[in-house]
Order: sequence, then C-alpha cells, then structure tokens
Amino acid sequence: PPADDYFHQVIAADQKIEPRDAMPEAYRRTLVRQIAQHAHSEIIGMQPESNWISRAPSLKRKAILLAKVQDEAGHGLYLYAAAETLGVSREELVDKLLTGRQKYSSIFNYPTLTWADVGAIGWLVDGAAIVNQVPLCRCSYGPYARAMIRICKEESFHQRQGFEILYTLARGTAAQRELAQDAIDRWWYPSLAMFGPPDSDSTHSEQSMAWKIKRFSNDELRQRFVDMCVGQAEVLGLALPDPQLRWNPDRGGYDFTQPDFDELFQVISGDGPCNRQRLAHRRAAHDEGEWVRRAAAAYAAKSAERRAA
Amino acid sequence: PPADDYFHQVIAADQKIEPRDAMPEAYRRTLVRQIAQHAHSEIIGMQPESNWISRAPSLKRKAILLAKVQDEAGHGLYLYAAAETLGVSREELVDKLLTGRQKYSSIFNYPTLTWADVGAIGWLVDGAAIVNQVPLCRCSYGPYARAMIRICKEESFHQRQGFEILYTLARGTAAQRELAQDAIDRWWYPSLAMFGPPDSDSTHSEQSMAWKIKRFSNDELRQRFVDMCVGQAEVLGLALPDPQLRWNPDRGGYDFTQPDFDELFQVISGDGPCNRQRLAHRRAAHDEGEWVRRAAAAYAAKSAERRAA
Amino acid sequence: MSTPALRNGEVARFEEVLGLGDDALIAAQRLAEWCARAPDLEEDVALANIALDQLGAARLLLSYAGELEQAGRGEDELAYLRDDRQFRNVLLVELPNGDFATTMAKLLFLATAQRLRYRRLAAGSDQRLAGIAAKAVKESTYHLEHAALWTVRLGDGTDESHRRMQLAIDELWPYSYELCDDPAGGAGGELAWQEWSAVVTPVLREATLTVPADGGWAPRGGRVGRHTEHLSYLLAELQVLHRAHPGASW
Amino acid sequence: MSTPALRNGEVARFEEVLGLGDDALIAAQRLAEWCARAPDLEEDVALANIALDQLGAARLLLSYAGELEQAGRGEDELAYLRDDRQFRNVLLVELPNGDFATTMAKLLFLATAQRLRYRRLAAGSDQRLAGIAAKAVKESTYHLEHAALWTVRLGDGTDESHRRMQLAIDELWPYSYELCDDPAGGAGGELAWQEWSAVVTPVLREATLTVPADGGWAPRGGRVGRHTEHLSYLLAELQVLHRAHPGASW
Repeated sequence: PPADDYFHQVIAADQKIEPRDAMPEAYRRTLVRQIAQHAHSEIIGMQPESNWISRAPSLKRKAILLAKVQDEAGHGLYLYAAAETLGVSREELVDKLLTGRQKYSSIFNYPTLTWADVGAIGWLVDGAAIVNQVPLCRCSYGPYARAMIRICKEESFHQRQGFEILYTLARGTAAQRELAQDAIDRWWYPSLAMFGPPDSDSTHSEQSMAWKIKRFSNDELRQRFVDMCVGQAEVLGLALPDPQLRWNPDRGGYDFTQPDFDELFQVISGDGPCNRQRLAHRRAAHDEGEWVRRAAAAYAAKSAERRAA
Repeated sequence: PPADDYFHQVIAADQKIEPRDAMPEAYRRTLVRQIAQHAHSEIIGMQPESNWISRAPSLKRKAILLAKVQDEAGHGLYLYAAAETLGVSREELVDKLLTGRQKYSSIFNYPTLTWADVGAIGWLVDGAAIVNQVPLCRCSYGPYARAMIRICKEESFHQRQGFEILYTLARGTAAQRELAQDAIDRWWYPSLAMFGPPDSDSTHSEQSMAWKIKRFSNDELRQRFVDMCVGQAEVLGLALPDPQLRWNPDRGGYDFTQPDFDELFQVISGDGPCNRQRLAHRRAAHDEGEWVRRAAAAYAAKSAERRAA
Repeated sequence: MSTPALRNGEVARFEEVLGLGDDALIAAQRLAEWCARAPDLEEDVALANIALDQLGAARLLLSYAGELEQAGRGEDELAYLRDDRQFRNVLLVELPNGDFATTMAKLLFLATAQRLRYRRLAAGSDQRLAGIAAKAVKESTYHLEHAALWTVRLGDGTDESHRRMQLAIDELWPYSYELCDDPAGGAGGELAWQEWSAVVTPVLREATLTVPADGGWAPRGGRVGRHTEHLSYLLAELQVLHRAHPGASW
Repeated sequence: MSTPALRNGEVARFEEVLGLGDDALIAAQRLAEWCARAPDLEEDVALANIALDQLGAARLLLSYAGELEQAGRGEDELAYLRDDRQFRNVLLVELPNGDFATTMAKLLFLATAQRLRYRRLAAGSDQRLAGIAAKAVKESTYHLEHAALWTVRLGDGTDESHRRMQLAIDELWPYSYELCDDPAGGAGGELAWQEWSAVVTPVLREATLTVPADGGWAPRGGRVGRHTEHLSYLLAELQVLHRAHPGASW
C-alpha cells in the first residue's frame, strides 16, 4: 500500500517517522513496547537509588542524588509522552507495568546494599544505558529519538557523578575503598547483562535493525561498553572482577567473560533478588496515590463546570 | 441497710472487701475508675519506654528494658482483671481509654528524648509510682490490694534498674553524664506532679481515705518521695534541679519547690507534649489488631461447634 | 553549642541562622522520603524540586551559621554530627509525613512562614543573610503556590480528600505558633502569627475547609532542642553513614 | 571477618555460631518492634517473651562466637560494630514485620528450623554449643507452638484472616530454602528442608491453607553477607546509640 511505501522511503532515507505518519502496525507495537519498557525502567530505577537519599554521606551528595532521581522521573515523563504519540495512554502502560505484562530493565532487580552502589549504578548502569541509548538518538521514530537526545545528555552527567563517587571512595579510607570494590564486584556482570542475550539468541533484533530502531547488535554494544570501562577502571584504581579480561589486538577490543545469561533469564522471568519488592513498592505508591488523583480529577471537573456556568 | 453495715464493719476492721461482697455503688465506681486508670497507665506507659528498645546501647540493657515493658503489659492484665471483678469488662474500659473518657497517668505524655530518659523513668517515675502504690497494697478492696503487692515487687526491681542506668551514665563519659543530668532536669517536676494536686485542691481524697482505698494524702506522699530522692541523687552524683531544696529540721523533711500545677492540669486536660501521639498510637494498634481478634473469636466459635458436633 | 568567644548578639544571630537552616534541612529530609512514592510522576518531580530547594537553602544557611560560630564547623559537621538535643528546627518539620494531605498541610504552613521570614531577611542589614534569603524567598513563593494549589484541590475535591485535608489542617494547626516564633529565642511572635494566618486562612477558605479556632494547644521546644520522639529516628538515618566513617571525605 | 589465626574448621564453627546468633538477634529486634502494638495485651506479653528468648540465645551465641574467633570481640562488639555486609543471618529474619499474619508465618518458619537445628546441636560434640542449644530447643518448642496456634487460628478464622495468612505463607515460602541451608556454608541442606517441611506442612493443612509448590524462587545470600535492602536500616537503628559513644560502658 502507498502509505507503507512512504514509511519505507522515510526509513531508507534515514529520515524520521512522525506521529501522524502512517506506519506498519508491527513497527508501532514494537516501539510502544520498547518505549514503555524504557519509561518503566526509569520509574522503577528510582527505587534502588532513592534507597540512599536519606542516608547520603554529605549534603552535597544528597543534593546530587536527589536531583538525579528527579531526572529519572522526568525521563519517565518524556518517555511516556513519546509513547502516547503512538496512541496509547500512560494509564494503560502503567497498568501493564503494575500487572507484570510489560517489563522494565532487569538491572533494577538488584539491591543497593551500600552507598558505593550509588556510585556503581552511576558509573556502570548509567554507562551501559548510555551505550545502549546513544544510537537511539538516531532512531527512526522522531519523538523517541528526540526524547533520547535529551535523556542521553542527562545520563552522561549522571555517569560522571557515579564515577566521581567511586573515585572519591577509591582514594578515601581503606573501608571506603573496600565499599567501592565490593560494589563493582556486584554490579559488573549485571551491567554486562543489560545489553541483553547474545546475538545468537536475540529475538527482536533483526527486524528492529531493519526499521532503524536498533542500530547495533547486543554483542557489539556490550563490547563497546567493556572497552570503555577498562580504561576508566584503571583511572579509578579499582579492579573489574574478570580474570579473563585482556586486550585482544586482533579484534581491537578486550576479551572478557560473558555474564551469566541463565541468571539474566531468571531475573527477567521474575526471580531476581528484588523483583517482588520493586513491583510491590510501585503498586503501593500507585494505590496510595489513588485518592489524590481522584480528588484532583474531581476538582478539575468542578472548576470546569464553574467556568462554564 | 444490713449489707452496707457489713461493708462498714469490714472497712472498720481493716479487713478486705471481696468481689461478691455487697458494697456501696460509689465505692465500686471509685475503684473501677481508679483501677482502670491505673491499668491504662501501664498500657500507655509502655510507649515512652519501648521507644528505646530498638536502640538500647547494649544487648543486656535491651533485654532488661524489653522485660520491663513486658512486665507493664502484665501489670495491665492483672489490673484489668481486678477491675473485672467489679463487674466491668476489659473491652468497656479499653473503649473508655480510646475515646478519652478515662484517663491514664499524665507522666506518660512527656517524650523520651534520650536513652537516659529510660533511666530517669525507672528511677523517678517508677519511684513515685512505688511511693503511691505501696499503701495500696493495704487497700480495702482485696483483688486490687493483691494485684498491687505483685506489681510493687516488680516496680521496685524496675526502679533499681533505672537507678543503675543513671549510675552508669553518671560515671561514664562526659557526654553520658550530660545525658543523665539532662534527663533528671526534665523528669523531676513531672514526677513530683504524679502525686496529684496539692491537698488543698484535691477532690476525691477525703472519701477515698474513709474507704481505706487511699491511705495518705497527695502532699504526704510527695514529701516522702522527695525525701527518698535526695539521698539517692547524692549517691548518683547528679543534681536535682531545685535550688530551694534543703533539709528542714523542724519538719523533719526537705523543703522543695512544688511542681507547676498549671502545667499538670494542662497535660491532664489533653494538652501535654504527647497526649495526641500516645492515644493515636494506642488507637492504631487497637484498630490494626481488630481483624486478628475477630479471627481468633471466629476460630474459637468454630472449634466449640466442632467439639459439640 | 554556646561559644564563649561570641558576644550575645552574635550568639543570637548564630542561633537564628542555625534554626532556619535546621528547618530547611529537616523539611528536605522529610520531603525526599516521598521520592519514588508520590501520587503521580509530576508530583514526584515537584516534591523532589521542593526538597532540593530546601536542601539548597539548608546548605547555605548552615554554612553561614558555621562561619558565625567561628568554631570550624561547616554544613556537614552541623548536619551530621549533632544529636537531636542540639537541633534547632521547629517541631512541624520533623513530624512524620503522614498522607499526602498531611504533607501538603505541612508545606503550606512552612512555606508561608519561610516566605514571610525570608522576605524580611532579604531586606535586612545582614548582607550575607539577605543574599541567601533573596534566593530562598522566590523558592518559597513557588512552594507556597504548590501547597496552596493542592490544599484547594484536596479540600474541594472528593469527600474523602476533603476529610483528609481537614484532618491534616486540624492536626498541624497547633504547630503553627512555634513556627512563627522568633527563631533566636522563645515564644511571642504573635504579630508574625497574625501575618502567617492572613496568608493561610484565605487558602483554607477557598479550599472549603474550616479554619481551626485560634489559641489552645501550642507545642513548642524545637528552638531550644526539646523535640518530639520522631527527630532522633530521622537523624539516626540521616547521619548513619557519615558517622560510620569518621573524618572521611565523600 | 577472616581470622588468620584460626584453622579452617574453627572458622567454619565461628561462622556457624555467628550465623545462628545473628538469626536470633535480628529476629529479636523485629519481634520487639511489636512491643506496645500487638493485637491484644496477651499477645504483647507473648511476643515480648519470644523476643526475649531470641535475644537471650543471641547473647549466648554471639559471646561464644567471639570466643571462637579469639579476636577479643564480645556480644556487644559483634552486635553493634559490624555493618550489614558482615552480618550472617538468613534473609527471612530481616524482612519487615508486615501484618500479624506475616509475623506469625516468619516465626513459624524460623522456630521450626531453629528447633531442628538446636536439637541436633544439643546432641553434638561441642559441649558449649550443646549447652546453649539444650536451653534454646525448649524455647523454640514454645515459639513453634505459639506460631502454629496462630497460623491455625488465622488460617481457619475469618475470610479476611485466611486471605492474609495465605498471602504471608506464599510470600515467605521462598525464604525457607536458605533457612535450611548449612549456616556455615552455601546452599544444599535439602535433607534439612524436607525435615522442615515435614513440620510446617501439617500446620498449614490444619490451618486450611494451601501449601506452596516446592522449588521456584529461592533467595539466598544472608549467610555470605549479601542481604536485602532492609537490613541496613534495621542496623542503623539498632546501633545508633552504641556507635555514637565509642568505648562507653552502659
């Protein structure tokens, strides 16, 4: 059909698809799923970090962390708005999150056990997110691409802050240094797993590549991330917990141990350390806010009526 | 009437009135009010102290404090049982507490701000309670007198523990010593107020004396308490916050500054620092336990039915 | 807390700035507890914003208090190494968050007082404090608008929200008296309370809420370090990590 | 935590005793949170009793662990001066109390495991541990009876209590696997879990509750210091005062 022709021409020309453009239903569905999952990840991702706001060890760090978690709420807003341009409502998507029909990034199902985890999340988790997301700034769907540009800018700020936390700890007391190393030991492999299953097992990738939603394969991005981290870990003076890690001059990249993908699937399927806790927290917040949202709606309706009268 | 004659003979002979004995309605009501208020005080009194169980500074102190608060629940049970012998139910009395129609000791409307307050409550508040209660062991109503004997024994144990806490703090670091003195400064006058208004203003006293419920006047008991504390404070090496305190050889007792009875009336009337908090806490616990008590009753009914079948 | 090297007036100034800094710090800590649990995402953003403003003001005020004290304490020493008997915040800010209506009532009351006070300080003779206050007064204006908006929405929303909002106002009203006291000393800011009431009362009326009767219970003590039982728990959490690593940098 | 002076077997014994002591300590701390808020006065007394038993066992076990370690740490150093990454308790005991049904399910699960383990230790070759266990096994029997009684009452009580009790059992069941692991090292106490299940299952059946399916999610980590996010909050409160006064006596 001609509408689809237009769609394919735009994709081929590396131009943007905009909300009012015709698009294949599968493209629309893929995007909704991906953007929603991304939005949900921002919202659920607030939890592990806000776990340390009340206990942040200096007022400056408290302010930085609070601002970061606030940014995540903001990212969630942009992303839900981008998804809404595809004809779904935020309420629908939130409902799918709360009932477990849509996922969020599995990384947030690990606990933040110490303050150093805030650093590790910034450095590794946000670092991995950036590697994943930078290519999305060129994604074929306009509203998503534009949201990603804004988000990536803030994420790289967050990554630097995480790095700085670890840098300070690594140069602090012996106990602080131990906290930092322990956090990296726990977060390294889960961060590698953020790029998803190996290309050989990846299900959605090929079509997403063709639609120019995705630009690089999981393994390509994972390699890019590893290569980026090795040098930064040296600057930190902290070890990445992988004895196999070494430069491979033939490939022009580091050889490394793959994450435990069985563990990844277990976490995705709901059995990570914090899946139940994260969803229960979100549901409780949603339920406890119900009366407030209802009141706001009632007031808005009354006000509209008064203006009309 | 002959029944009343018997009652008066028993009182005159310093014997005990027992539950099945006839007694004047006013005597019964006075006792119910007094015993209920006493029971309520034990229950509400659990709150300021349990505020420090989770934070007790050594495991030994934690165990001692937990056991003490448990004793208070036990005292509450004896006292409600004693009141029940007068033909009221525990539920009725609890309802009167929760709806503010019966009082509890005003002392528990002050906050426990530091660990030393646990010591000060033990030494001063339990000390005042003992001075108040020892004469009640000879009260004319048998079940109340017997409950008081048991309670007084445990209270004096508690008082010694409180004294020991303060003694240790007073001999500890400068910061610990400061905590101890600060606690005594805050608890001294409220403890003096525990003996009630001055005899000149006391409303219920005369009749209670005649019935041998009460044996000494408020001011007599207050004097006895002050005389007891002065020596103990010297052993502690801590000051009582009263510049007027001095031995009066003519009276054979210490002269001292009276507590602020205006403040006492304000607290009694509901406007102490923690009145709202204490009652709200008790109501919340009661409400949250409702489904449990209901379940226990339902199970008991089912079991009885099964046994009958 | 007393610093013999300072003259009386300086001690009073130190105590005043410390009190305002503690108000902002404890308010920030409570507001941040809402993080990731607000009624909707927009409100998560808004509450974090307000918490950040309060925290920012707290940092400026505590740093300045430290300089006034001349004892070498900075914002972190003051925030992390005092116990509750040395904190000087009003009781209102340390009370638990309760439900969203309670939090909005607390914010309405606090922001009104802060705005009045910062406005006065911004025109005052202490240049340093005037600078801090000039920034803070703008933020307070936003906080007040936000709290007033929600007070009206909840008060004039559903029966449930009206009930909750009224309950929150009734429960917190007694704490407004201390809020309006002179932070450097004791009770008696009655004029200030009238000013405060003149801002809050119209909001309550617009929200179809009953304005509590004046007078009655007026709990105080925060400004002299006699707090509620809640504050020491809040501080235990706020300070735990900092205290576990004495002398460390972060 | 590693003590080079000890041989491997001694380290394992230290870790085992420490783990059991930490289980009892954290359970005591959680149970004591019920103080002055139980469903009725009798239950206030009973829960305080059980908390006191757990605390008593914790003190004996931690003291003994300190002796085994030979590093000069006593019960208070072990309780107050470790952080959560050094605690060795199972995850079950650190989970929040939740409602009364959740607390009873936790106690049912814990007391069953403690009773089995203490019974074995009471007959073991370590005379000191056998003495501690002989006392504790009697207490565990009472705890188990109390929890079983309430599980049956709530399960077979009202619809509401049945729903809550079933929910509690379902939520906590996954934590039973770690509970039955060998405390001195890693997973694999499957035999012990069958023993455990043989005690718990009949209680659930009598309570008209559905026994959760075996297998599935089995969170672990407590025995190697990888806890939930809850433990560090619990410890912050437990330790705050002790840590604020280094070296003080109480």
